[in-house]
Amino acid sequence: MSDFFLSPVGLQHWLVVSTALFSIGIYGLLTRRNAVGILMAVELLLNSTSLNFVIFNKFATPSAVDGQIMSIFIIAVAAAEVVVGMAIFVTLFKHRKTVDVTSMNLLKN
Amino acid sequence: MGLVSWLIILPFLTAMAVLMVPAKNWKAIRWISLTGTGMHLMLTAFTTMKFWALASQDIPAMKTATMTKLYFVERVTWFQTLGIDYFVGLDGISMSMVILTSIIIFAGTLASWNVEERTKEFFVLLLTLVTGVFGVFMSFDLFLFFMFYEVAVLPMYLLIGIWGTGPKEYAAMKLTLMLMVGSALILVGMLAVYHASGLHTFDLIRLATVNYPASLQTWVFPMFFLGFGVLGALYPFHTWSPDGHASAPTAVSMLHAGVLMKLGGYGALRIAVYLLPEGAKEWGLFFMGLTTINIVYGSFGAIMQKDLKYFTAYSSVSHCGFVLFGVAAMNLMGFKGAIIQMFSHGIMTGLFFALIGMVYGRTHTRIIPDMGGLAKVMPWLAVCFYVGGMASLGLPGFAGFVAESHVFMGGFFGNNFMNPVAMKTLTIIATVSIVVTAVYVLRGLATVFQGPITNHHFHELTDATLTEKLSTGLLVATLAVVGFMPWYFIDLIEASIFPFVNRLQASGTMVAFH
Amino acid sequence: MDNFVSDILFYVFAAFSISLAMLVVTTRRILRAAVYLMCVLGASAAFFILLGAEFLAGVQILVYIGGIVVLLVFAVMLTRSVDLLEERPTLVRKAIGGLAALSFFGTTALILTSTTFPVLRGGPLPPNNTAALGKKLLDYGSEGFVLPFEIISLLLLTAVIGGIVIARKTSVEKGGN
Amino acid sequence: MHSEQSFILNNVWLIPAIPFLSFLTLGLLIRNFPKKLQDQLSGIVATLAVFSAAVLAYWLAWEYFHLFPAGVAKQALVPWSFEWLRYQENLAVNVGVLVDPISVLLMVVVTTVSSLVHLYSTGYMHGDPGYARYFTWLNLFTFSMLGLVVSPNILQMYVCWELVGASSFLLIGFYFEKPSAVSASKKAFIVTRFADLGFLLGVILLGYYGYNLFASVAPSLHASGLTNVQPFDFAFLTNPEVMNQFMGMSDTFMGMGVLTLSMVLIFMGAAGKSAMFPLHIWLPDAMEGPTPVSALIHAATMVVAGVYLVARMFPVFAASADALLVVMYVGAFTALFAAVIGCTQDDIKRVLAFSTLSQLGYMMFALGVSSMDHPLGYTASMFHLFTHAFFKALLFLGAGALIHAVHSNSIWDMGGLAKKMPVTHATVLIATLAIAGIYPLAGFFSKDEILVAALESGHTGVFAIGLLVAGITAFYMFRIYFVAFWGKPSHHSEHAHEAPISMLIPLIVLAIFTIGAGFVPMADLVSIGHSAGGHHGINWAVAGPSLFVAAAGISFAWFMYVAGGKQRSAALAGALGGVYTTIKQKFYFDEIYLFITKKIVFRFIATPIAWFDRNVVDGGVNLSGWLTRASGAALNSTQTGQVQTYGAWFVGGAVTVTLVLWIFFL
Repeated sequence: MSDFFLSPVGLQHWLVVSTALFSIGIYGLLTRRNAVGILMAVELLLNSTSLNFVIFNKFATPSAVDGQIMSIFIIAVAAAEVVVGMAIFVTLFKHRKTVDVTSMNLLKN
Repeated sequence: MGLVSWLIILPFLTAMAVLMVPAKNWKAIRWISLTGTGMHLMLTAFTTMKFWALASQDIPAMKTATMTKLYFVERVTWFQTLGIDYFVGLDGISMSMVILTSIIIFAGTLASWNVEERTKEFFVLLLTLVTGVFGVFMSFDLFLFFMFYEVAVLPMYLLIGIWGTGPKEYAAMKLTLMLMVGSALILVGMLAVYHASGLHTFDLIRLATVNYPASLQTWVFPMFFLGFGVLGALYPFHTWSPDGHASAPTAVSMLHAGVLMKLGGYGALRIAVYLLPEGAKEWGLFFMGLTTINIVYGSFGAIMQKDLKYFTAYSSVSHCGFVLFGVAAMNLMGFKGAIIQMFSHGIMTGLFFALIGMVYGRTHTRIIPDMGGLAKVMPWLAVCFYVGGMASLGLPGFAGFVAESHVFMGGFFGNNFMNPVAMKTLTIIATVSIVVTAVYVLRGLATVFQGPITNHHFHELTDATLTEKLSTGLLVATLAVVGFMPWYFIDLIEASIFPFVNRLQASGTMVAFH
Repeated sequence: MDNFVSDILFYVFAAFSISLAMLVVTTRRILRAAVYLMCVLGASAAFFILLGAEFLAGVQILVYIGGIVVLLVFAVMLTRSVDLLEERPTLVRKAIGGLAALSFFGTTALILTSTTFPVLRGGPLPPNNTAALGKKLLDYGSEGFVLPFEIISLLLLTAVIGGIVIARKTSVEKGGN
Repeated sequence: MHSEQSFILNNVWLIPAIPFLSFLTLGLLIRNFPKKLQDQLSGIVATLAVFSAAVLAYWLAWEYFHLFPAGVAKQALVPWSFEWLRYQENLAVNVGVLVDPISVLLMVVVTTVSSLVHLYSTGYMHGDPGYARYFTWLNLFTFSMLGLVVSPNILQMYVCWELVGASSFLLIGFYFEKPSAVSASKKAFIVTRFADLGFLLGVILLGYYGYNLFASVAPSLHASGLTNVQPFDFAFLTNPEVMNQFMGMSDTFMGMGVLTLSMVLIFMGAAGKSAMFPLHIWLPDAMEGPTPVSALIHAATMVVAGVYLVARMFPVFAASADALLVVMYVGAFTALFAAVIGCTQDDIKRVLAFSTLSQLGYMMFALGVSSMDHPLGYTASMFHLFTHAFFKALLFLGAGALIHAVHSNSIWDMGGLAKKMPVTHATVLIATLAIAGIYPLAGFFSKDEILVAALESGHTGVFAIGLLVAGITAFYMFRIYFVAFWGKPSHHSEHAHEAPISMLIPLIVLAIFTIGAGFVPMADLVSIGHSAGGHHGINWAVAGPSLFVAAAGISFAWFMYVAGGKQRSAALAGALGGVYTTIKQKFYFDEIYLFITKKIVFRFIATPIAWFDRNVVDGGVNLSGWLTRASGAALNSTQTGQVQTYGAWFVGGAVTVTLVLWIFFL
């Protein structure tokens, strides 16, 4: 483990950071009760993913830009997702006066 | 289209004709059904005569045959890539079962003369079911067989669930699920045989030309036998039968106990024993033991029953035990006895359920201790009941005796690959049932029909109507004819049984349980 | 030396970003979470710069921080979650979430650190990569991404329209009532 | 020896067929007529049918015994047979007609008694609502019994055996509204059915070994002219060569050779039908049936089927000495046992039933003491069967006339009937003297012959029992005679009057038979084994004591019931105390059987099985259903409907899969 911190920053360091962000996102996704909070956690996940793309772009194929393009797409999809998500939440709120996801269990039974 | 196809399709055409009639014309519907089944009965009689002339002549030639000889074969390729054919025909076993079914459905139609709730749907389903049964008995392509088998099993769920009495949904569900488990086993066995043969065909006759490896037979045979055994009320998979029979409407009970349960014994013989003689040899004694339990256990179970239908259902468990016992005895007399028992039990139990329906329609109770002295007011029904009872306790002069004596002889005579001492012991245990049967039949019937009339309402009850007399009379006459003139029946089936025995003898010399 | 500086920066931003991300998912005030999220995304932009993807950093700031987070803030306000203290997640929830996150992190990190990636070690991105990016994005050759680009733009459009429709539909019904 | 010329010898099948046709006519045709026509026709048709069968039977007897007069070895003919049931090759049942001395004898007995009973019944059953039904069943019985008698093979015998059992069941339960009749009919059927289980196993056993021997024996059988013979045929089973091979078999079961075993099993069937101890319990209860039925079925014909079966299989029984010993002991014990009970019963029909048991025991032990070398007992047994049929039928019909007159079965309700019913009195007296063994009535000769056979065989104990039973028989028969005819009239018997003519004619005819039957030269007609011929005169060394004990029995009965009135017998009963009660309660056998069936079979076998099936086996089925539902329900709780829970599962699953893949595949 100490090797890891002593060695110069490389691919694996980057990936560990991105994984850490992703894990935090997962935590938020699973524990948040406010739907908007969950959406934020999803943003963390997406962000970490897009970071990954760029990392691999730099370390694997520095001469190409494909990873960055993927990141752009992710950002765009994230934008779309937030728009739709927000719309749903607003509607939901109108109906049920709450965005607490624990009270949303229509899937059950 | 040949004779056999007509035999299969006629009930279906009748069902279609019934569909055409508006539901409110329920009188027309039952007349159409009666005409259809009556025509079927006549067609069956005609076929039987033609068949008898051919088959009884073949008896000497078939004595050494190892392959079943089919008559009136029709064959059309259906799915070439999978090797599925529309392959139907008749041999003696099929023929006897077709006669049985034809008689039962005719009598059953007469017995359901008073179904007034959704008459149309009832008859459509009933006739569809019978189509499936005929299909099973006459198809010699495994796939076709299985397809018809499912056609026969599934309408039962609706028939019991809609027109039944008591905890009908529970009974229907239980029956269907247990039979489905059975058919799942059969399907697995079928596919195993299909792949092991490497012939890319479901043709039963061609599949039988392959010598399957003993290791395969060892596990496929019990699958087939158990799968069919569930339908044939093999202990301990019989418990759907009391509940199912008790809840089903009259005609359905008749068909179910009379015919559908026979599919079990039929399949066990036709498919399990025929295709897998090695497995049969290995497992014969095991299943003989199970069926001995069936026979004795069912008859003891019947003694204490209070409900007439449960009473009959337990006696069915005992009698169907004889069928599978005969099959498991693995010799000529056993097989013959099994088939005669299928026929005789089919008629007998059909008679019982018809009569129970008629008695219930009058007294509105099926509880044995609640009845008494009914012979006074309904002599015809009482006589028929006693005939059925006497037939079921194996009184000579009725088909039951012919069957049971064959089965006992078969079990006692044994064969050259199963432990003779064990077979004899099991047979002796099984014979005890003839006494127990006498006990429960006489106890039950005496309570219902004899003694003083216990309920003053019963004084106003009437005897059988004309349709009821026709229905029960036909069944009684069949029992007596087969019982008094068994040689006709034996000539009909014997030629087709030799191959089963010869195949067992011809297959390897593996000896199990010695 | 350059490497050293960038390494220091990496660790600084990593620490900043991870701690803020933790705040994002744990704070009980949703509006604060949005602000923390903004910071995390900003740190990511810094990461992009460190990695040499300057254009992407720009996009990150403009679209993510400027657009998405603002949208989120709207969402917070529209659902009146501003002054709402979110209920604490139950201990079970926390345990499950923590376990899932930790196990994920542990597994992934374990795999990542014990795998030897057959890649170069930190070669710099070409300086003109923004131009290359633009070209590639709009190139309709076999290497180009014009079709996904178009699809994404359609998706965005759909999302915008859809967002409006979903959010509006019920209010119309409500108004109808 | 050409039977071709004789019509009747070639068409013996007519004898059973006529009652059968009449049964069908009655059952299928006449039963559908209006009630009045039904009643008019059924009695006439049934009676005529049986009478014509009787005429044919006499014709047959005449022809047959002329074909094989005294001194000529009597052949067993099978003039007519066909394959009825083919089990497998060399194992078929050829239904046919066997004509040999004992079958001819039995045909004569059955048709005679049956036709007289039919005639009697037209009077006795007059006005009964089940009149037509009664004659239908009676014809069915006659057919079955004749079929049994003429069976050339053991399986046909079994078939007819069951059929007579069924018709007996139907006739005992004729008054089906009477609970006692219903339970008696059930009891009769079930007890005999239990015995028939032994019979069936014996048949299967014989069939099995017969079949196995068949291949080796068949050539020599064919050579000796026995073609078309099957393992079930008596001709096969009693063939000396077959028996030799059979005896040589080393197979044993529970220490018994297969031959002995199968014979004991067959005897079990015979004992059930002939109501031998301990299967006797059904016969006294069977008296619930109409009295003519008791006379025909439960005295003269059906109950002797067991004796007939043993006689029919006699060579095989003789080959197994042990089986014959069983026959002898069971017979002797039953004779004594039933006679003792007979002394205490009050119901006239029950006394007669116990006397039937006792006399059947006589016939059985007569067979038991004989062998192929000393076949006197065989002849004697058949002789006694012959004479007993007449005097016992007469006694029952006489009893029927009495019951008809006083409407009660109890002998104490009769009394003083000698004057009111002179014809009945005279005929019953003849029969009572006959059964007591008084010279020159029929019973004397046959009983004497049995006692001679017992003495000559060396079984002195059995002889002593026979002698004792003769005395007891005389006592209890005269007990009922004295009480019924000379006792103090009761209010029941005050208005008694003589029976109608249709009932009296059979009584008179049977009385004539009872007087004359003893003079039939039975030894010339029926014999078996090696010392054929040799007409036995009366052996006064035996007849003397037997006449003496009979006279003693009669005197004692007179002493107790005429001279002493009711008080003396009551005093004796009181003095005997518990012994008397035990005997009166028939040694509590009914109670023992009830205990076994009700308590043990029903409560400890049937009820647990029913419970087990509903709860354990079906419980297993329901359990599997419940498990499916329960596991569904358990999984259902994981389906919270919340995406986050699913997400947690998803992450967990993904991690697990990754780890597994990484650990095992990388």
